[in-house]
Amino acid sequence: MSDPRIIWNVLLRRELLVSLRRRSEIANPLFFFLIVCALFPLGLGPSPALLAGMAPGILWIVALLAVLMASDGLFRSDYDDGTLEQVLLSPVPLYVTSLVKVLAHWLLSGLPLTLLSPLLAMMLQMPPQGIPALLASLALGTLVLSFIAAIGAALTVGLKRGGVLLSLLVLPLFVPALIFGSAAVQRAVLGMDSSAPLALLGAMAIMFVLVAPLAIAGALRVSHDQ
Amino acid sequence: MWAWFHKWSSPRWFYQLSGTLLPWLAVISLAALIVGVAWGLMFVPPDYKQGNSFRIIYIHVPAAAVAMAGYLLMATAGAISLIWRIKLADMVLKCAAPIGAALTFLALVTGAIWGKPTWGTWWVWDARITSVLVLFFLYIGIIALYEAFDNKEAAGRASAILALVGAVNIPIIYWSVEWWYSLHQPASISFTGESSIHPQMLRPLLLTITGFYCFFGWVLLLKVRNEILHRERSTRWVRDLILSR
Amino acid sequence: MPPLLDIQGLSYARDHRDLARDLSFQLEAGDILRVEGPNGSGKTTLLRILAGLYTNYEGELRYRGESLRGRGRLAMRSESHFLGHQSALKLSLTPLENLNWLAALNGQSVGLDAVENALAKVGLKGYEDVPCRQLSAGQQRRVTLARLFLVSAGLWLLDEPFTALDRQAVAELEGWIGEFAASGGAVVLTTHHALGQLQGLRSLTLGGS
Amino acid sequence: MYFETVAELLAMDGHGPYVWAAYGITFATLVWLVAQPLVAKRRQLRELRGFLRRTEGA
Repeated sequence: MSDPRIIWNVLLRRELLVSLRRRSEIANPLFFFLIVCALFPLGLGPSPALLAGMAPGILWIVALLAVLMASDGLFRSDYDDGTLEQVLLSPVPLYVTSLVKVLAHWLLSGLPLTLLSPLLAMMLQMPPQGIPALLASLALGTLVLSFIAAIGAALTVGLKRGGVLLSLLVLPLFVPALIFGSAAVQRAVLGMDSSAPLALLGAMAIMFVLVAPLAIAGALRVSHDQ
Repeated sequence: MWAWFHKWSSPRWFYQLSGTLLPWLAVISLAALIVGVAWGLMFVPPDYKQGNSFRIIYIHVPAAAVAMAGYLLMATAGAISLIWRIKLADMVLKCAAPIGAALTFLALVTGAIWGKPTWGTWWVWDARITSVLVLFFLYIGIIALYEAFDNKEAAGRASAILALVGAVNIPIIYWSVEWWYSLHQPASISFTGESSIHPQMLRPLLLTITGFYCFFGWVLLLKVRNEILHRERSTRWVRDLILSR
Repeated sequence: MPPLLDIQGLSYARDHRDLARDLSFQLEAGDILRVEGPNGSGKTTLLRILAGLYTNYEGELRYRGESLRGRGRLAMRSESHFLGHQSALKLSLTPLENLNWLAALNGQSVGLDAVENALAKVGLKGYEDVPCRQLSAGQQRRVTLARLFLVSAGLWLLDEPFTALDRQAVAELEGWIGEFAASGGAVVLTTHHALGQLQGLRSLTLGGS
Repeated sequence: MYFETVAELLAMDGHGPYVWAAYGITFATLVWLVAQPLVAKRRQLRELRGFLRRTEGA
């Protein structure tokens, strides 16, 4: 076994390379985020007061759905071309490879969503003082959501029609992240201190980053063991 | 110790054991339910604040409590089937899911009906009812995942993992919903406040809760026994059992 | 010294159909075991069981004396290659990137020259940086086979390795398998292709019981 | 008995419909929960007998 750091870099580099080679896969969740956020004023009416009040909730719910959409085929392409089988056969623990896979996926989906969110906040008339909290809550929140969605993606990797099923499995588990995330932004918008919900979100992020790969590894083994 | 554990997990041994347990569970659950409901409906005076609609508590609270316990039982059975590959635990997981989902549905329906006379709306975004709603979604997720697999053994193991992930998240979900509820609604009206009901009126509740727990056990055993017969159909003891019927 | 692979009383089934009952065999360095049998007789499943992918079996399987359900599996994983039906390649990546990743998966970091040698061995010298999507099916299969020479292993588990290979590549692969067995490696493979007289070749027939 | 007459029991000072609706739905669901495995068992026994006769006969 050679130096683990090199192994980690090669594994991470491969995941980033595969995603970067398919630009559209990175851009699609961002466009989804943009378009769906634009739907709300069309549906609810453009009045700034109304939109400003709902902006934190809208931004967080749409970001959540974007993460869900981006996570659907997370393991499927590796499952179809046989590379996932090699990962299962590898002496490198499946916990580590799963962790690398989801982190790389978050870097190219959750993080860009977070960086795009201030633009949409303005579009939804959200007061600017809420933007720092929005960035912080989405950065931590998308991390939590990506790891939860990855568990669902691993459970449904072997199934042909995973999409709708994936949302059924993971949306209930998104509830705490949504509650703390949008609350943090709402408080910041009202000028109140939002460190409590952000701290809770941070704690959840640490927990899921450490624990979710165990469930992902178990789920990937199940889908291959038939 | 291992022999005992192994014996306990053999479907045949469990089939015989459950055979003796079934009548007791059935009798206790029916008795407890009938007496508890009659007592709660007819003999207990109405609540001074909510009037007679509070009587729904005698079925709403047990349904929610047993539904939650059912999920934790499912997660435990899932863990056992994943770690020790015991078929019986996999069957318990598969059979408990629909019962739990039905009880969660009951808790939601009775909660909604209770909300109408008390707060004028069919759906109250109360902390406990919202948590039960999320629990209902968790159950639906388990059942949907189980049905999605053709290979039933993989289905059992995948559902076991989801049940464990769900069970770990339930405290977080329940606590975050409580936090969310206190954020938007100072606890003026809420189911959680029913402890304001006179203790003397809560006595029938103990009976109906016992009744619901035994009822859950009764239906679970019935379903698991069917599952055992199905999965062990090519064994000798099932053949003798069938032909001797 | 315990045998490389010691299989005792292996029985397994798929979809309630018994594929093997009480199967026992050993595998030593230098052996080439060809698994034969009609389609659906459980050849692929046997390889997946040996590789540790499929665990729904009864029987005692040992790799160098350690049980495959325990420590033996990890030891075997770092000392063996499993080639399945699929290419195990990312078509958007180049052979260099794919092989680098596969080596890292095996817990080894390999230099550029090791990759070049492996590709040269399978006759793909100079194709290091051509995205696999632009290679022909036969060439892609060669990149998959290059992995066998990139990271040294004591055991090859090959599932239908001759599929999608032209006649010249088939002859080459046959030679490589012979060379590998002669140098002390062990091979378990399934194929419909009539293998020539390879030294150390034995066959195991499944199904039809 | 808190209520004097059956009519009073049914009306429950106006909350009757809600209380009885809730209990009615609960009763129906619990009956279905018990009936379903019992019916399934009878059908399963018939299927298993057929299965056994086929495998026994073969």
